[in-house]
Amino acid sequence: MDPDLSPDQRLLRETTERFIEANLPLARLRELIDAGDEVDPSYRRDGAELGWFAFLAPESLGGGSVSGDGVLDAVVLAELRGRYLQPGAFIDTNLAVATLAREGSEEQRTKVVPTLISGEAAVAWAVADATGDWSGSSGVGCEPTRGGYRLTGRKGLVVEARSAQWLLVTAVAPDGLTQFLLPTATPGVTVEAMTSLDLSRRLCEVRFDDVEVDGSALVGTPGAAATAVDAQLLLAGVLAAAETVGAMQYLFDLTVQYCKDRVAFGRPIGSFQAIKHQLADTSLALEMSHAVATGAAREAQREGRGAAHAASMAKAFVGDAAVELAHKCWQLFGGISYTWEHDFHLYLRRLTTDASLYGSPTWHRERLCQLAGL
Amino acid sequence: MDPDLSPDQRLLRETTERFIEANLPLARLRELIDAGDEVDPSYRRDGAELGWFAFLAPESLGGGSVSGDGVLDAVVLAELRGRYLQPGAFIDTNLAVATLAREGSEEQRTKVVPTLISGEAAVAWAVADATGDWSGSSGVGCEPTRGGYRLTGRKGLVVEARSAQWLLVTAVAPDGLTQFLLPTATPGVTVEAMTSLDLSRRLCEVRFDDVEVDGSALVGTPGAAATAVDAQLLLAGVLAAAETVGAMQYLFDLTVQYCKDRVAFGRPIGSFQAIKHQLADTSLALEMSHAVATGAAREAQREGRGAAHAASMAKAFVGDAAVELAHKCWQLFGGISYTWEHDFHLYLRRLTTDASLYGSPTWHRERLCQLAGL
Amino acid sequence: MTDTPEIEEYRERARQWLAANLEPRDPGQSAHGRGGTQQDDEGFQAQRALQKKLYEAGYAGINWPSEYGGQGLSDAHARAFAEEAVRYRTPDLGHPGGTTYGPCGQTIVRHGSPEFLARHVPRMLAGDELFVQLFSEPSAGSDMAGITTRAVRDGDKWLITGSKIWTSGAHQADYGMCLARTDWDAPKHRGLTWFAVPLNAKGVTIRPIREITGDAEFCEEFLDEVEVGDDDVIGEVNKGWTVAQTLLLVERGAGRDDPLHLPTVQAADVDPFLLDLTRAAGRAQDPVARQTVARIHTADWARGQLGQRVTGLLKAGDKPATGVASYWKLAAGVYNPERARLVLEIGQGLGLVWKDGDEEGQRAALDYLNSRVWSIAGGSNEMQRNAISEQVLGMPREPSFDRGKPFREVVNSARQWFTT
Amino acid sequence: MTDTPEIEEYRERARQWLAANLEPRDPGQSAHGRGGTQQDDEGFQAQRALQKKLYEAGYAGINWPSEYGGQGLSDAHARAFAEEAVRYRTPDLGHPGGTTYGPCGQTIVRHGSPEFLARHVPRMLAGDELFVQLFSEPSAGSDMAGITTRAVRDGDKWLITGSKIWTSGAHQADYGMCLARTDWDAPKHRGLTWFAVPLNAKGVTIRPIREITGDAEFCEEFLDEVEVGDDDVIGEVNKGWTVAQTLLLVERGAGRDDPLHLPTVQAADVDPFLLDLTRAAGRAQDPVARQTVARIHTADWARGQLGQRVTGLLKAGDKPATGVASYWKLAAGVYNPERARLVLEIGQGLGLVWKDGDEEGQRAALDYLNSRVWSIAGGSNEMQRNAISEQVLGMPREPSFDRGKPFREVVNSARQWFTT
Repeated sequence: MDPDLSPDQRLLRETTERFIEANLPLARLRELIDAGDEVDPSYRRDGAELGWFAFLAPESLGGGSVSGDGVLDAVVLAELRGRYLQPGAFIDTNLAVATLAREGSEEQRTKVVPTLISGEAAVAWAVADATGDWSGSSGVGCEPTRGGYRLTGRKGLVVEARSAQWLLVTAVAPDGLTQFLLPTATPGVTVEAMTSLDLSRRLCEVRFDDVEVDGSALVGTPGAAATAVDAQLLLAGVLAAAETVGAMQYLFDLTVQYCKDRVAFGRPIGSFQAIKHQLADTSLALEMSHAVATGAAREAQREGRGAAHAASMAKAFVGDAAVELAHKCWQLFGGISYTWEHDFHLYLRRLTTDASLYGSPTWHRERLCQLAGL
Repeated sequence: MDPDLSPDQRLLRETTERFIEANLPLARLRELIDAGDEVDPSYRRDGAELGWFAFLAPESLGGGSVSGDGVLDAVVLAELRGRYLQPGAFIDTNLAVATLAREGSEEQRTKVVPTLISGEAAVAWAVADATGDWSGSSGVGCEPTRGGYRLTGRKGLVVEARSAQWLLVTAVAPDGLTQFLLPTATPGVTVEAMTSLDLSRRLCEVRFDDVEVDGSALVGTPGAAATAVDAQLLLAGVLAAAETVGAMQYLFDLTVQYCKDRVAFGRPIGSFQAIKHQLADTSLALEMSHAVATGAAREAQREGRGAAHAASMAKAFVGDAAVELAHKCWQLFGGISYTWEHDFHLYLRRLTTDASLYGSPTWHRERLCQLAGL
Repeated sequence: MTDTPEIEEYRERARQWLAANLEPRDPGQSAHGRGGTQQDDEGFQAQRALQKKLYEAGYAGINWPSEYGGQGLSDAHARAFAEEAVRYRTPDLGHPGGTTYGPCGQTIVRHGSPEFLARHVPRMLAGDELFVQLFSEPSAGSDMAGITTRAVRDGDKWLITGSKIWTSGAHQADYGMCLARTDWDAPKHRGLTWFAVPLNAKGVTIRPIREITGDAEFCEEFLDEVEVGDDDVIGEVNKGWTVAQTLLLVERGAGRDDPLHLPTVQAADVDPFLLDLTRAAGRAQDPVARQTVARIHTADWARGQLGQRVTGLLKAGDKPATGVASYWKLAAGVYNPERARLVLEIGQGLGLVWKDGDEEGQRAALDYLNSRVWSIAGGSNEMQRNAISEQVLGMPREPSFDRGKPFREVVNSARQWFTT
Repeated sequence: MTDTPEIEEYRERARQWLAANLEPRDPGQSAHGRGGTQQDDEGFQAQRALQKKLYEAGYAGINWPSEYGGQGLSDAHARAFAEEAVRYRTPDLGHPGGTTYGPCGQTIVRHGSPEFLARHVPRMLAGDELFVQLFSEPSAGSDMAGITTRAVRDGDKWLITGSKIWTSGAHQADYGMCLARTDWDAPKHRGLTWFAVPLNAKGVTIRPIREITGDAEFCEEFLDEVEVGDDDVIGEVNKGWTVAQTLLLVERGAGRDDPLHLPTVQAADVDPFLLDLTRAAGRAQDPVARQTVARIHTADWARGQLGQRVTGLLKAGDKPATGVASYWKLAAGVYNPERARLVLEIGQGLGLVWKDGDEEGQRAALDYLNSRVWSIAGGSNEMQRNAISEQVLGMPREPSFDRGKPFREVVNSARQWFTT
């Protein structure tokens, strides 16, 4: 957690934590997983009342932040959502709200955005191809037709598309990146929930079989979506890094406690120097992860010239640190980590998946070099 | 050391170790370093009497191995030479002997090779460019002239070229890789010894300013040297990995003893579990380094279909492990490692340089993928 | 190797008996394997019946002592029969069969009293009594002697209370070979005793453990004042650690060639799954992915080479064998998780998600979830590092805080580490 | 911050004095720095003379006690003078100056007897007596209290014998502030005493240490029955550890804002040397090298961000400050060597070899050789990990094998670790 949170942000955090503990704690999440169910839509609507989808929209559209710094507020939530492995299209809906508020059509701004802010509807961002390219420049192409556009291809790793009402699609048009907002139920669109290493969220494949849309589905100027996509990637990087850090902290706290409680050879295992040093190294990586997640959020908030760099660095650093932390904790838990009933594996699965979603560390490092002009 | 050495090889090892201890132990090497001197040519001639440059030549040319397995014998020597940080163009001369014996001209086979085997002359292989590409395909080009060839360009990281009488040059001709054997003193050739991180050897830059050579300098068929270059790279990889492992073992033994002797907080530092575990991890990496160096040598000896793969893997694995080992030992030695008079830094410098000479780990990994058809 | 005339004759008789009595096996079909645990009760009973058939014909326990129902023949006889039996469907008693004729049975034969052996071993060989180990406990993993399951004297009986874990196939077995603490005032290793506990006894509860992968291969057992007698003791009272050492030796593959099943990869043969995955991810020409592929293959090959080196070092014999063997184990414990991580990195999206039922698709994920078995089970990485450092490199042993002390005191003093 | 009228007046007087008495400094020219150690004797004497000029004018020891030659003024006065003096050439007494007016002087003022202070402090301020620390020993690094230099009673004198190391500028200094063991029957921390040792005394040998880079910045001192008196004791006999703690606090930058000088890198600004090197190595378009460049820049930036976070955590104050500060130190100790290695990897050939005299060319190599200073000096990585684990995460302390025992016994029993 950022030690510099404002009192308002601390309150937001406490309220949301109480909400999650009451509505979707880990025990309830496990029930959903075992039953193969998804969380009830009321969960999203009730979360929305706490402001979950409002922080990045202007007040004129019903949005507004707690602290005046919408990104930092969203980061507070993201960290908590990661901590408790919350499902749902939180990141995508928020970045869609930001993009639609900025450059959506009148209809999108005034009709769609309010339903997103209220939690009535959610958006999944179809941007990556199946092999983890998050630039938007592969997977789905679109060509102009008489009445609008035809979309063809498939996108992978679309987060929670099955429970979303809208898809924000980044497609390649002959003249460049173009974005569309279309209902998940559009004819020709098939959303398939994949089986996943991660059990806490649904990752989907979305197929577009000659999907015909008219011009009203366009977001922004055709062929000129690159700037919007950059902004979305930036937000996604910042929020995803914060979610990951939240989950890392929870898992680490659990592990530290275990090292104090577990006795072997007549001593708590946390008294063995080799274990202590593993914990210290992991703790350093975790503190640095907090630091870069916060640093990237601040850069994003102030829209500094290094904001995109910082988001990519945070996503890359945290992604690597998350998997490393999960493995260190795995080793320290020993045999108990192999049981389904212990929460460890839920975090291992989530953290490992987090590292790749919204761009793997490798992908973001390459992006950083491009941003830096190398 | 390979636990499976034959009695003959053990004898070779003992003899050579005694020779090195008598002629060029670390203390004497330090004197040379401080004085900026090079070892006397008699060192090479005396070493040659022990067979140092004979193992890879057929008996018809005055060569011959101890065990019947020339590569394995050369590896025994290489490991010892690494252990005692010996200077000199051991690897290059040996691989030149092998190439010349196989495809040299009559003159090269019968006039030059015997002087190499006797230690009268040495060869430095000019193959890499200044940025560490060891394929031979950059740095120096050659074009046919009326009387022979004209060589132009520069090669870097040429080991001990200043004390060598011959250069084996891998150059790019219009029709492919072409190799030449020419005297270091050829007009237009400039050998410059560089300052180096490594203090135990001279690494040189060799410039070719419109160097005119006639056809007698050719080694093998013009434009068709790729196979010979592959064979040289294979041998260089095997021997260089063995040299590195020898130096690793010496440094590690020194460190293990230090951890037993050094007392802090009332106990030998080797009794602290964190130190013990660092030593154990390093020991594993060292045993694996021995294992791959030996494995690659055996593949090379039997000319198996995986010989080139194994050489590249050994060079890559050992290169990474060497630098890691040097750093682990560095940390364990603590303050004393910062003194010039402690041998540690000589090994750090050599091991770090070893990792890049004859192809860095990265370079060899890419080569492995090419060999594997990826 | 050629048979002696005696073995040749034995082999010929076995061949005839097998042809007359067992069903032939299709080539490629597994004779043994993990099938046992997957069988329903009826199927498992049929396997027991098949074992009885072998026993009654004199083909069970061929090299076990004849006074306890074995045939008292040589290892060569046993090997000859096994070679012939490969082409037939032999009994598949799953994990309980493995432990009964492996670690449990072989340990019992060496340590059991004549009365115990006479009572149990013939029934083991006949398939009527299958034994599993009740050794590990939730609170005693790496510290194997630190178990707290207790056996308390009650008249001429013992009452056993505690819990055991990581038992394979307990629900199909008849007996648990169970380690319990019988003297709390003795040091850790000196107050332990082994018992044969009937698994259908009152007070025994067996619960399958759902694992990280979702499968349930292992069980957990709860013992609540389970009554056993003096004649159920295996070995001597309070000398159970000696018995345990035999068990561990057999379990760790004493005598086997390659106890850790390390891959021995040829230098030129990159794992095809790895190449396929790299191509499927569209990264065959990506230099970063190529580096990773090369790293993985190099480590795969290096581990095989390490195996050969360790074998050579063991033969040379100038360093303690358990320490040298730890290199193998530690390499598995370190490289398996690293490899699984790198494979996921290459796959990026692939390996994280797959279509339901696509077994190939989920392979990277399953390998990942299983990747720390060797880092933890059978002596964690930390234990191997201690062994290498102390036994091979000669560093001092870890200072001990439980040796020599009454175990009762050890348990209490562990709680004081945070108050002093 | 605006000055009070008193300070304003003081500042004005200082400004006039400076203009009249000191030479102006060219912009960009360093006023202080490591120049002292590089100066020849004559140059160094000139710097001492300059210090005396300041002292005589009342501008040395502005905020030091007036009874010992200081001016007895406030920190604000001292700061005002320093701010004005920035534009002039002030005395550069190199390392000995740094220790005399820093750790040694500040510790002496707090612990010295009035007689000791009266005798030495005015001379220190006048530049006549420069003090260096004689603390570290070849055999006592991380275990700072484990020193074995001994001071033995000889009539009313003390004879000091032992060796000290890692002293900067000892050959230019006048006194060593030297820690010695005066009671071998007391526990480690309780038998230590500080002495002021004249460095030109009989029995003192000063030898420069040639370092890994070939430079000689530090010295080693050998003391062979060096005679000092009771009035050379700093603080109390056998209570030297209390004094040492003050010294360490001052040395570790108590009160300074950024004691470790961690880089605070802007997210958009990649180290230009790194970019130049990558291009010079012809690897700007090599995806593998690009990954490495990105890793380095990410770590550079992340360490700056960590600095901000640690500052925040220290302000929040809910975890012990020394433990929290260890994050900073450990990050330096871990990332500096890693960074230096990665830079060499990018450069491949470059960084390993360069033309004689090409300073830019050897930068990667020199950075590499210096890269473990922070991993080892001032508390090794291992010490920082202990601190984080114990003080922040609440793990138990390392079991101690030397606390409470007579130090004589500690030294003996350390030898028994391999025999028990």
